[in-house]
Amino acid sequence: MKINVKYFASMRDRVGRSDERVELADGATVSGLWGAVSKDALPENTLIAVNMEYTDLSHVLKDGDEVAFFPPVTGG
Amino acid sequence: MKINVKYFASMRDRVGRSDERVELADGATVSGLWGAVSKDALPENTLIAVNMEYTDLSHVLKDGDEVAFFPPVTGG
Amino acid sequence: MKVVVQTAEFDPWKEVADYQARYLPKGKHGGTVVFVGTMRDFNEGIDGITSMYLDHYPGMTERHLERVCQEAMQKWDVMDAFVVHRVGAVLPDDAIVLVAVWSRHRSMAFDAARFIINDLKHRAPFWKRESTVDGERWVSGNTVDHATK
Amino acid sequence: MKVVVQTAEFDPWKEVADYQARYLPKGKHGGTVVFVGTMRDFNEGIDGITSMYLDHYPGMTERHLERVCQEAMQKWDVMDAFVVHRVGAVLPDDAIVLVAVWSRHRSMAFDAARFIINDLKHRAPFWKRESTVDGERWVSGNTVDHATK
Repeated sequence: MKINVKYFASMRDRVGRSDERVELADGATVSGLWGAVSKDALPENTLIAVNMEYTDLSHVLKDGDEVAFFPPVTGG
Repeated sequence: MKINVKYFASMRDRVGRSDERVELADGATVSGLWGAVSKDALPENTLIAVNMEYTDLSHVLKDGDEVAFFPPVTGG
Repeated sequence: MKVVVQTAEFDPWKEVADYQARYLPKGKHGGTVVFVGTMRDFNEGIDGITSMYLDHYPGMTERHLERVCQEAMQKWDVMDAFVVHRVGAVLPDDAIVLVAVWSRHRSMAFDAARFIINDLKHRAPFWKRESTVDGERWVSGNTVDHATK
Repeated sequence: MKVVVQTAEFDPWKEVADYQARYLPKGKHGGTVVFVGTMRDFNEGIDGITSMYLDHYPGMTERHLERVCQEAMQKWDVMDAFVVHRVGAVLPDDAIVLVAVWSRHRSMAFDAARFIINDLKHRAPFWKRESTVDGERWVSGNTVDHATK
């Protein structure tokens, strides 16, 4: 299945890209996705959204999902 | 001693005047002043100010004091 | 810090903008909280309120509000506070009261603005007389803010 | 209810005045609470912040804020809510965020406005990068409002 991945703010700087498309085996979780895109551990406090909804590493992905990794927010 | 008395809002309607000058014996309190200006008991919840500061019936008056009687406030 | 009690109608948003442009140093305040109280055409279950008269105690009202603003500025990290209150004849949809507070941090601005408006509602000598289709009446009391300390 | 995320500079007081004139029925709201967050030229002990860049997650940011406003309108007796947030390049003294809430009663307006800005600060996907005299840095975190539930 194909997953669209987005990185924001300091996470984009760390990963070195703002988005990418990743091919994963069916049943993969967000945790598995992170292992496929990075050799480093996911930084503590990283926030995760799937299809623009907050979720966590155990979330099971579906084909076409959009997954975003980003640091704590600092708006307002 | 001479005391300036003011009445506001429903208290003005009740007393029938907005202000008056009252001659009192030295050492009189706000309670004594009310007895001099009205035969009725002071309505419950009446607020009292002497020289524009909140106080109560036991306040001992001085010559030239300005005393105000008014109902609970409803500004804002 | 400024307290204004006036009979003239006012535009609260223009008042805040003008005050800020005139008195606030640029780039120092992080949070501004503004409360505006507007005259409704209903109150305490009564519809059809056509106008209102606001009485006050000239001298004591201003003095009381200035002291409350000073207290708020000392209690919280507040840079400036501005209060405007109408008196005299007021019509539905008119702004009655404006409270504006500038602070470095939002929580301070919220606490201070709420403190000022709650004190104003319960302690500042103003009285409302409503004119309804059935006649006139003095408003009996203000609602208590559940967050009042 | 309206949520706007924009790169253009805005005058928060004019925005509130225009929104109210356009969308609020006259004589029904008794209390309006507005919070405005303004860019400061200092932060976390660092002076001399010359500019800031605000990143966001297009789509998710708007959706998140709309849901928060809806939640506030359901939780409290709120008639309307309006949020504007800048993105892109921002300069000191620029308004960054505006939250406006209209209610029949002031305590509801205060609670709802504070709820919206606190959620926005801790959950809405925005990120600030500050430019100082020493270079650029991502801001690490927002301060917690002691009244946050």
